[in-house]
Amino acid sequence: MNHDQQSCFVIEGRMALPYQYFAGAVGSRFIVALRDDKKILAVRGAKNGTTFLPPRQTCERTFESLEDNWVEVGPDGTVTGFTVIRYREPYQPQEPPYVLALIRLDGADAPIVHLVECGEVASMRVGMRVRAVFADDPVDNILAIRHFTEVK
Amino acid sequence: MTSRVAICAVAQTKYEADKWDVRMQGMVWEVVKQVRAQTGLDFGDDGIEAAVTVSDDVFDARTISDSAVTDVVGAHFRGEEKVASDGAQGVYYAVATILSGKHDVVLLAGHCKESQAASRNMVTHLAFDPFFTRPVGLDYLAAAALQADAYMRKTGVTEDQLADVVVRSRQWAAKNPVARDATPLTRDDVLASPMLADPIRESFMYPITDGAVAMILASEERARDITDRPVWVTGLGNCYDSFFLGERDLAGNFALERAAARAYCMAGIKNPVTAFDVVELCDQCAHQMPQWAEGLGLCAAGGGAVWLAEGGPDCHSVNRSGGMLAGNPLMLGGMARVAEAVLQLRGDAGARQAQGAKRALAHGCCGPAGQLQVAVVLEA
Amino acid sequence: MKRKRRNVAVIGSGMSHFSSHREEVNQPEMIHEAVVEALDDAGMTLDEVDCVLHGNMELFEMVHQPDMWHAIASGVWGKSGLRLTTGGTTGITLACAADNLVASGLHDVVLAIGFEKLQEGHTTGGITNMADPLWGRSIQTGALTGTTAQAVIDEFGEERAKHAAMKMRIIMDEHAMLNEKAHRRLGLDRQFIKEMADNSPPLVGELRMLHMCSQSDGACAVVFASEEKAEALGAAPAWVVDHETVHREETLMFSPEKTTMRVAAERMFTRNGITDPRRDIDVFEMYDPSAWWGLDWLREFLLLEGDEHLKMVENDEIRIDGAFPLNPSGGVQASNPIGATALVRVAEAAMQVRGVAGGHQVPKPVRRALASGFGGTLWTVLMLLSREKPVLGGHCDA
Amino acid sequence: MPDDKKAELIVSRQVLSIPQRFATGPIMGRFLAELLDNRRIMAVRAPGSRCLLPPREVDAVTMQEAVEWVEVGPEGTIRDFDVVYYASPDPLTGETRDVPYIICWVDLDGAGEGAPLWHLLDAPDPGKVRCGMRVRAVFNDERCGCMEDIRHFEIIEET
Repeated sequence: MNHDQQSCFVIEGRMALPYQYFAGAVGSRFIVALRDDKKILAVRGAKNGTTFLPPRQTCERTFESLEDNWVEVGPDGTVTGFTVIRYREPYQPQEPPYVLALIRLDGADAPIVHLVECGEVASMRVGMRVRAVFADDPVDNILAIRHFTEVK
Repeated sequence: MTSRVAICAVAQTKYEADKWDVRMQGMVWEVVKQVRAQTGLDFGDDGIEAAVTVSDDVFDARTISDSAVTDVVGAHFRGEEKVASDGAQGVYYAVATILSGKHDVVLLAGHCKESQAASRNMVTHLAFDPFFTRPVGLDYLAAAALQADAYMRKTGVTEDQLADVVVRSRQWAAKNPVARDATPLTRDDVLASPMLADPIRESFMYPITDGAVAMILASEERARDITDRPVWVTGLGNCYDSFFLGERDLAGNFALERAAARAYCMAGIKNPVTAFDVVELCDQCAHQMPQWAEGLGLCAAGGGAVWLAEGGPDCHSVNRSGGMLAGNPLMLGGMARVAEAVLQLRGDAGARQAQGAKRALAHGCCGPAGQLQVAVVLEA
Repeated sequence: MKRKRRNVAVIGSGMSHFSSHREEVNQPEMIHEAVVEALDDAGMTLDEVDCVLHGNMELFEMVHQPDMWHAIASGVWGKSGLRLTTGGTTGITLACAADNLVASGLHDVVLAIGFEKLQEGHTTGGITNMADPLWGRSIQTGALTGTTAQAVIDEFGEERAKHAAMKMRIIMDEHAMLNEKAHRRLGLDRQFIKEMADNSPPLVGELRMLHMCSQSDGACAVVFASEEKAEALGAAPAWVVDHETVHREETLMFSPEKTTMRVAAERMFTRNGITDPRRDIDVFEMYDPSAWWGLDWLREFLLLEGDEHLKMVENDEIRIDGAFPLNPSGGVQASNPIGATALVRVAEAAMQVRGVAGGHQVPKPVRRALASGFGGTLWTVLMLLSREKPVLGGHCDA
Repeated sequence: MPDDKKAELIVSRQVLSIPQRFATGPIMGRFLAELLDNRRIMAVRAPGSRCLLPPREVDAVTMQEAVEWVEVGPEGTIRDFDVVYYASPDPLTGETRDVPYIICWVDLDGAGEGAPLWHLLDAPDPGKVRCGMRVRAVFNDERCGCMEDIRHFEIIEET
């Protein structure tokens, strides 16, 4: 812009507001089972037998209701893809570097994104068999699984 | 389309890392002034009848962020509707308002100031749901990394090839006066840049950018009065994929193939490989250059590595602007692509001009790893 | 409209359950309720939808580009879509966009979805965030203001003004009692008008808690279809005749000669040959964020002068069985999921035209219905719907 | 699964916060600098048009750039006011203000009627505030180049 920069300055501020998110009945049932019983629950559609994880009320493609047909999946699964997070942000679940992977739990149709603790990140590979490690303290979200670790 | 819509004027600010000396309103006014000057149009029933704006409340840290720019887009006691998505979606909607018969002349103006937030990742992190995907720290960068990992494993695209995509982007950006980053880089420079999220290095990712874009769109009847070089929007398509990354074919192009098919059907394009003189695609990340090229049908599905090896980007005149890798703000990636395509088709692209360009393809995308895809066909 | 290319009809609508507490559903699940009901109402399946529009205010729930997450239940997967937001007017902007998209020929069936889950954020804080961070944000108090109340009091005297505003509030509540979807159904008793006007806790000036709209969680979905598609489905639709958007500058401070409400109404009525809106329009769903604004804007929208609008309230003309039914749904004072609210106005107006409003169906025949949206810095959007199919090209300016 | 567990509905409460750098641009920048350095309230206007206050780049009515600076106030007349009884958090700080407080729109002397300034009013008895009252801007001694450098407006006592 063609103007006098001497009049310009920058004011440090923030956007900050309180929020409260609700997981809903279906999400809550999943989280409570994870937190209290260390069980990973998914929902299975009747139309084509797809097992959805995270669980949800409905299939986005067929709109069939899914919420009543609960099945247990995992705790073991297979890594189908991964990245090593090396940049830092305040919302990250742990100090970088850490592995964020797509993990298909046994019994589920599609992978979820979660953390893998594997010692050296260089040892990560697709196809690795991993197992859920549950958090010691109660956590009310997907981090009730603290991370996955390699099954030797 | 039974009738056509023309883009009659485009203007872009210089894209910069930190426009610390201008409010978002100032950025928008700069480009609005330019498109008014290009067309001589004033606001009102005989001129610019209404505005479509593009912005995002979280990036602007402001509810109803279009209320901040109502003044500068001339919408005081007129219509202004905000598309809160990639700017190519703004083009989509502006075209619809004209094709419907509602308006003849519409101002489209988008802005995004990525430098305002402490980090772009803090903004895109908030696109994830609070219970399943936010807690593990996902943001658009992490999503792009998972996509890049999947895409490179599937197609065999190498890190060297991606480095060459970045080198090429800088070469073209040097010929684009509005490009944010035209510093020349060698392959070694690129490969020396720090790894952000494997396999994405810092230089593989589009830089933090501030800027604004404006266009004037008009009905076929009005366009002829406004400019002797109208650029016609002859095809449009968009499509959404699934939200959860694990439920998508991250290495594939489900949404883009459908978006492109819709646009090509409308424009009567049978073979996209030979259809375009210029292609501008939204490579927010280097691996997306070959991936989106597959999705747009410039090469076979899964053929991205071969396409790169055979000089596909030059053969198809892809991203002579430098592309998204040279720096556009997230919300305006597709809109800047459309703007560049217009400049090419008008013969106004200067040192990066593709001689005699008659038909162009512009691409936009939005959401984690391109969940929403947009294709726009433009013709001189 | 100048020369609308294709006729567009509202053929179905749906609303989620509206409440201040929707802990049992997450955001996409709540949206899904509205979408399923709208498709059922239209008698179609998801496969027949070409394009899905989405709108709300991001800072109310602090979800960036929420159309992405909501794709798991909005029906947009594999389809075209667009996200539009314009503050409180968002819902009716979506309706205008759906009309434009179908009329343009780009799509035959467009599903518009407005939503808000206000319980998940801080509504007044979220609205306050619309003020410029450098000058207004530390001063604004959301959408709460008592200046309109004071202006009405100054013009008509305290007793008459306060009585009319509370009467307006009570009529809205009487209507809400007829609408099982309405969020707040209070059962207010007319014989205590004065007590309520005096005793409801004050928010700002003479704007009291009872005058103000609710804070609701909810979603609304409306199906817009081309003439061909609408007629193939058989049922009588509500045709979109016209729409008008009037925004204004960033600040609220400058008072131009006319309000956006009056300007929008003048343009809409002139284009469509409406010379006496009270006669030519059979029902009006107004975005009335408070009883004071609803009262004041009645005069603006109907292009009235003097105290005509007060008389309409005092004489019960605006009741569902009156000469000019206003908000038979109970309006925004009853239910206000902000991003959905203005789309609810369109849905309700269309239901009246289609004759499917059930317990709150206006008893007289409804040929034409008007819906309004309010948002931003006193912005207005109007949409006119009719039972009779518009003649294309028949609504030219000139 | 036991029924009592089905009943628990999970909620996640959090404050979401993103640090921001708000650019003033040259116009708002000068306005704020004048408050800071000179305790002066400056408005802008396009040639021949109304004042804009706070100053902005463009006059929305004429679509002309506002390039002329005009000193206004510090005294003025109350155009309108609101007595606020509802406490809400300031989204810039997260802090909630004590109620009641008064916000006012002041037609500053020299600004005409198109540009009332929006600010806080300090009045001992909110019940006695009336439109048309004369008020004066009170500046803080410690200023930072922000709108709050004007602490509030106060009513000028009639003598």
